[in-house]
Amino acid sequence: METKGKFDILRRKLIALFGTLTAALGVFSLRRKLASQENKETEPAPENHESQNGHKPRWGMVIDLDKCTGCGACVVACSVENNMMLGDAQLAEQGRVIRWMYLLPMIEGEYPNIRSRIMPMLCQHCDRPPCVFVCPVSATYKNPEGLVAQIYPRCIGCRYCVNNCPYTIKYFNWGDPEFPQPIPKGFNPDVAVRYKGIVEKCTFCHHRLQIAREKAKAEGREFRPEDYVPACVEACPAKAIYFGDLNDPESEVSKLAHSRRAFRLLEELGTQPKVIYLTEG
Amino acid sequence: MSMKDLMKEIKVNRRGFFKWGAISGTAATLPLWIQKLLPSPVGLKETRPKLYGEESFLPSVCGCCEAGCGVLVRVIKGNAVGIKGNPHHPVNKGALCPKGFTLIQELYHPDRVKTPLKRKGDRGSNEWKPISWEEALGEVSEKLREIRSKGEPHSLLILTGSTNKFERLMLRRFSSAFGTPNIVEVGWCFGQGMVDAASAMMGLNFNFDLEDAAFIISFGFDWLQSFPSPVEATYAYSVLRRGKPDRRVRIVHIEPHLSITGIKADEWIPVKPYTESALALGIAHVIVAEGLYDKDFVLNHTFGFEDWVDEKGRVHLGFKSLLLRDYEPERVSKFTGVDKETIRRLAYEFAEKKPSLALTDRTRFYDQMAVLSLNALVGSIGVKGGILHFDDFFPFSLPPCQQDEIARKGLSSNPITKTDGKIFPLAELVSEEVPDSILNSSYPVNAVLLYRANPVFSSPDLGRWVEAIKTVPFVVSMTSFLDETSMFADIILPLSVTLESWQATSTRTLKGVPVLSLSKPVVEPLYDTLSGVDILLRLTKSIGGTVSESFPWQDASEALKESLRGLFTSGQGEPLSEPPAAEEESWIEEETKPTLDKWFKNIAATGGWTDKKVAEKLPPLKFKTPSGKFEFYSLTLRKRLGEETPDIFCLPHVEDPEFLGELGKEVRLSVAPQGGDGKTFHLYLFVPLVFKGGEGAHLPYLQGIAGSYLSEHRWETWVEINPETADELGLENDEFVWVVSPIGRVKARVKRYVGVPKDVVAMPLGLGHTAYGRWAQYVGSNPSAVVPKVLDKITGQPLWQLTLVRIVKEGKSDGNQRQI
Amino acid sequence: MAKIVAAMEFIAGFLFVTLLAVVIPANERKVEQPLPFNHKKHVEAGWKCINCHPFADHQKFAGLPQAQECVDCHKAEMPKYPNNKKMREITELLEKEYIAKGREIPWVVVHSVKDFVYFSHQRHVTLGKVECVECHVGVDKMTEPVTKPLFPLPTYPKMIAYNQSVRKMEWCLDCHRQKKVTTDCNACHR
Amino acid sequence: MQKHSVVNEERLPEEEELEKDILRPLEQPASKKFWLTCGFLAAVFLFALIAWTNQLINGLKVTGLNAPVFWGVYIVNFVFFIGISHAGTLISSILRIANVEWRRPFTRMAEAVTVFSLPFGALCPIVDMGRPDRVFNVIKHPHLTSPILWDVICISTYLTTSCIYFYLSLIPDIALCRDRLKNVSPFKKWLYRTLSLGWTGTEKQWKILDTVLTVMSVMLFVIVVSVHTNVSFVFAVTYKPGWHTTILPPFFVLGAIFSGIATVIVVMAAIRKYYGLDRWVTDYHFDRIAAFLLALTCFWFYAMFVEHLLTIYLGEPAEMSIILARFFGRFSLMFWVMFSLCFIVPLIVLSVKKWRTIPNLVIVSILINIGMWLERYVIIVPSGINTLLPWGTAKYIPSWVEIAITAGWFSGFILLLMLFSRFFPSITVWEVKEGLHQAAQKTQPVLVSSTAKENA
Repeated sequence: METKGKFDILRRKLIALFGTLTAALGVFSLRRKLASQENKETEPAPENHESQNGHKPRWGMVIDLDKCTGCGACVVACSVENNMMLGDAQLAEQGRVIRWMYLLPMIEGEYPNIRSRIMPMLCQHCDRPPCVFVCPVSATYKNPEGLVAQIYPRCIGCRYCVNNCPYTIKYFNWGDPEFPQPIPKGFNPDVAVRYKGIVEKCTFCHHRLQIAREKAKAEGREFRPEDYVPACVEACPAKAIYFGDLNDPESEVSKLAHSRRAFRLLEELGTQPKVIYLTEG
Repeated sequence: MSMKDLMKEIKVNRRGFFKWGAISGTAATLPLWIQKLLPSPVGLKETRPKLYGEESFLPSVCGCCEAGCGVLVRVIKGNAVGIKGNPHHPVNKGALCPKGFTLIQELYHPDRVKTPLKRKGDRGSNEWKPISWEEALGEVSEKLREIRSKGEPHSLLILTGSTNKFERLMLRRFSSAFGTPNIVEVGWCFGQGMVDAASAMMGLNFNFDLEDAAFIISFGFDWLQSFPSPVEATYAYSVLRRGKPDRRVRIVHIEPHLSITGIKADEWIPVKPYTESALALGIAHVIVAEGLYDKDFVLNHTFGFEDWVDEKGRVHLGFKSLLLRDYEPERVSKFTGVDKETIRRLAYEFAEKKPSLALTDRTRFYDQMAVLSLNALVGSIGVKGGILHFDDFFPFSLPPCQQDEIARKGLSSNPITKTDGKIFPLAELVSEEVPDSILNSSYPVNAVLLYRANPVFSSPDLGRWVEAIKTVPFVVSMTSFLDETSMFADIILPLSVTLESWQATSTRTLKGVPVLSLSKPVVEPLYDTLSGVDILLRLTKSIGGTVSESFPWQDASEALKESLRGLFTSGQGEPLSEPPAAEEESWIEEETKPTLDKWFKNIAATGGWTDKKVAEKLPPLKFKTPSGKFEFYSLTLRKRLGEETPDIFCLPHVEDPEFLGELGKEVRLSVAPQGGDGKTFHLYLFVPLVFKGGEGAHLPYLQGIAGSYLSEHRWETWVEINPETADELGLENDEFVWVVSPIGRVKARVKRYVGVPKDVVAMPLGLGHTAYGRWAQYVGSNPSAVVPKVLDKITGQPLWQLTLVRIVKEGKSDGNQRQI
Repeated sequence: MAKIVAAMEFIAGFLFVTLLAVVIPANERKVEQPLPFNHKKHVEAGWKCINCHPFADHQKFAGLPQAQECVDCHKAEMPKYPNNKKMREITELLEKEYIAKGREIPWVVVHSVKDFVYFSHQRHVTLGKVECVECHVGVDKMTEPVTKPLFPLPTYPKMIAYNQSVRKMEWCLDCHRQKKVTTDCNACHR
Repeated sequence: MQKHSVVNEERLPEEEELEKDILRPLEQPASKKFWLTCGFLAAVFLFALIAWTNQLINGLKVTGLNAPVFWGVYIVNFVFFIGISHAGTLISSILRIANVEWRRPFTRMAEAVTVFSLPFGALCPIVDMGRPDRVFNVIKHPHLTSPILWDVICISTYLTTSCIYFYLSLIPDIALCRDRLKNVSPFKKWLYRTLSLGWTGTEKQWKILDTVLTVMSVMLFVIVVSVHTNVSFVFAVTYKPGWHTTILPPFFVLGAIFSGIATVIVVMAAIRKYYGLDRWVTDYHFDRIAAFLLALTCFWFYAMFVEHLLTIYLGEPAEMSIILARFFGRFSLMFWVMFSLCFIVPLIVLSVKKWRTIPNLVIVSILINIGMWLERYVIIVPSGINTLLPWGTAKYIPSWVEIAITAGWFSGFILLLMLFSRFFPSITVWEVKEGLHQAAQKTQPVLVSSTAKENA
């Protein structure tokens, strides 16, 4: 009798448990089903990158070191365009000033026989981006047009991508950038202001691409590659920076990219940068 | 085991387990719970003002330097949020130099002067109390009236810094209306080109026609960084390199330190500081000796090449014989440290590649002469790709100003700095003499009016200025930022920055095309500030009398429009581009009856005026010199110096005992520091592009790119030392040292740099402010403090490169030096 | 046996809490708007959204009418509704509170995206041919001003799927997927 | 095996004493000194938490990290803690499978080390993250090619498994406490009662436990290897010179076990001294484990040697710059100290029989742990400083925050161990008993006898 009662307890207990379990499983499977549905909807993957003729651009940059005078206009233009952190002496001392673009000098040899070069340095937007492979949350990824993007709200700030960037051209926000009033009034409304604890990098000013596309569409015309010009390209007084579609064999960039003077930085690593430099001479 | 104890266990465990499950579950989903239970705020906490408004691109003019590039400012809801070059502007063709992009940062700089200020504490204590414009102007005008009533208007000293041409006109007008001859321009002589030599030898202003040159050799002129008009230089460089498919122009750079120009040049030839001119004359020697020079040009268009006889029948030394006498390659090569093969090679290259161009900066007068005459020798004057000579393009003209008796009297009295033409024959007023003259001149200086002038930062041996300024009873400073000099002012009149005020300046492109850059304010003034011209207008009003009669206009735009009437009536030229479509109708009307207003409106709307036709024809080979020719032997100078001066002082030569013998006794003035011992080095100073004109240190975006060739993105003043020297001194990278000269010492960070000779240390000018906003103050140090005041005998320009210094490790004592 | 039971209890507890966490919707605070406003009435009176939100079709933002515009329009329409007291009151209020003092109406922005999002009304309204109410669901039925973001509430399981308040990227993505437009992060993030 | 024999066979005399000895500490109130130490450690830990809060508020600018040294002490600690966690599972699983006699007294504390060091190890990357609040993104939006994701998976698996493993092998002893400890606080009573899950030591229960433990041992062995391999992948898959080496994974596993064993020795020696368990943890045991340590030392050197030799032969400039920095450059001091602590000292001390005393052993083990920490530092930081492209001077000096947090984590780890030893038997009683029995009846190899029992 007693045992039976206990058995009842046990049985009810078990039933209750299994009930909850199945309910839980049900809900979750439902969720999975839902997700899978969404995936079905997305097939085939929607693309509006392609123009009507199905041509998909692959954005790339060519920097002619023979024209470049290392004046740094691109650096400042980039900073102004992208609401770059201001920095101060102390931050600079600590190596925490962020500039998506800077001038990289290479000075070799002994006085007075010196081989020297000074090259504008920015994210190389590799076709095999090392930073993308190692990001644990896909916060950085290569989009269908070859732009290597950083999605700030997704980034967890592990700095793995920065470590794996052979060019050390991604930047981490060690603290919140300080913008004393009224500096924010001058911010470019098209670009997000970054905050502490995330990684940021050159975007090839893709906010300009977003706007250019829409503009072209609104004017009811086909989007032309020349509608999209990053700030550094626009700024260069020497017109030493070219930007355009590497997939289009007719474009100036792809012509220059195949010139004899063309080389890419740390090519041997196989990162396949989309920023191509042209040697002097 | 029996069902009994199983049950027992269940009892024991049950509650426990469900509870624990729940607990761990909560732990796992904690972030979710937080998300759920904290109310998520609607909207966002703004990182910056959300701008909902239509955007527009308004033209403006960059005020960062004389070049006057045109910019387009992206304005949304009255905020300037973007900037780019004005593609229609002939000077910069849609590009900008780094400084141009920071106009916005300057506009929204947190440390601008926001209202007129009155000094509270004692001078330099930097304690101010905000006052209204009425008070401020009232006080100033009251003081000035008093000065005039005392009948000594000449005791007002006006110091002007970086101004645009129109402001300069108004300031000069003010000085003459007020009646003081003492209006002095202060500022760096870096990056102005060989203006003095040009005026002495051609009587004209000039441009380097870089773009079409076939060979360029620059004597100590870091022209990619410090060209008068940086954007044009940069563009020209790109054209020289890749512009023309068939040829790539060779560029040779001669400088004691591997500057960016040196890096980009095909050949960098290091020489001892201030021996560039010797090299130039060495090259000239070869060219003359081997008859490589342009006979036609030298024969027909120059004076003083051969020896010549004056009206009194005295025979004078000619350039040719001087060269052949003094500058044979062996001697030069010994003096400069450049072997004579190189000299020969350069000479041939320079003579044979035509048109070839030799550049130099505003260094010692005779160095400028040497390089200019080198150009003349090969006939690269007035030719495409050579040196194009022009008279200044100055379209602003106003009716002569009213002057009362006081003013005339004041103007007639001689200026404080100069007494006779013998010293500094080619200078009007010598800014570097000002402090000494304030301290001990024939008459006291009762008031100083500073207009964007900051001599306490930008001149050698700053101490003098501080002392001098302190003695002046009344100092007014018009400025946008509290700079070192303003610290000593009694009243600060805040200036609007470029984007807030009317801008008007005039230049010629390298090709000589006259350009008038003119623009409206693109944003409302952020603070209670006025543009310089507006301040002058209101000031004169309250001074009254003839002074105010000379300034009858309501505001800057009216005055500006009036000053351009002449240009309008001349009927030449046109706006930079088609005026915006918004003004379509009015534009059509204007076709029928052009009026000054419409013309002015269109020019302002498009950012300027230009006359492209000028470019087509080259300037005629006529020169505004006594001889009407290009003068190797400057008669102008002879006239000023007097008949009996030795010929050599009218000819290009090297100012060094080595070449001057007896005459050059006390010429070489560089002095080794006393106190302590140790090796001394030439201190070589240069100005990075971003600090051009002594401004730029207050803008964080500019700070970073100074000295970018050192792979150090640091905000600091560095001293470049050759690694071997550094080893001898036991100096590591980045350690702090004292750079010690007889008059002071500065702290700087060691950069071991292969680009400097062993006996030279190089330092950048532009940092080391003790005021001037949060980003400039106490960043780096100012080498001016160790440079003794040594002036060029002819132009009165300070000579920066003559200092000998010692390098002392930080912490080590170094005699009793004044610490800066 | 006992241990199995125990384990199940543990799991049950765990799941119970987790489910709760997932199912409870996030609560959103309402904002105070300065004036009463009746979308419903205006729509019924035959007004299109674009009349008062003039920028929606050619700008990133939709825009709000100035007090003056409201008043002018109300004055014109007044005769049609002789016995609409509310309307008159509001008009007077507007005139003396805002127009007289020359201030803008301090509407609180409710529908806003973070500044790292590129959102353009033009793109959706004009190019994408999306009806306003598709996103701002039910605004046309509203009798008071918008006090919290209006978005279509997801169905119950979806809410679990998003596991979040509705104003999340998944919501945009969902529509983008259905409409087969780009789902590239770069298309909106910047 | 034949644990169930414990039940039915008559108890040996030693058992009584064994149980007494081991349960004594749980009854006696702890000394003042003990609690003071605990208090101190707790204080340090709390301070670490404060430091972390500071970092959360101000961002990582409070650390000494900067560009291009993006990873520093935090990641070093991460590798180190995960490393020492390998001891437990190694000893208790592998040696258990191999049925190595001298493991018996060590297993409990070894597992404890694992279970208590892992959480701190797992915490380090979270401390290092710029946005720890987004840590769940790793699960919500996993990116399969990233080693960090694998790490998360491995480590969490490892943690749960070893916890369960630890707990299971703890059950019989808890039951023992439940039955034997009469005059202890009601809390302890309740604790033992609940945790023992009504263990009565019936034959059936033993069988279940036995099988489960055996199975898990095997599992754990696999996981152990995978975990530290993955930790090494975090570095090995990058483009960074000095990290991108094939030998790194085995090297890391080896180093992990190395430091782990050292830690166990220290802990065990301390316990033995403090609770006077000399009789059960004899010199013999320490001698054996010392020998094991010696073997590991040599292996470690081998890996070390190979790594550097190959790099030097390749002579690839970027790689060489790091090697030079380690050998003669700014890290030379650290490197050589590390080398002597991890190899030279242990080799000399351990290989000479008469020096292999317990105090020496403890000292050596401590030195080894210091050395291994330095090793991780010397692997991680130089690669940060030497970039592939020319960079201005890069430097890295840990800030007080980093130091505080490091200290805090270590003291937290020790604190947990100490408290554990207060509440639970710090020697696996039943395993030792088993040993005793086998010794008593001079068992031939265990497996055989057990199979024999099956047949019967």
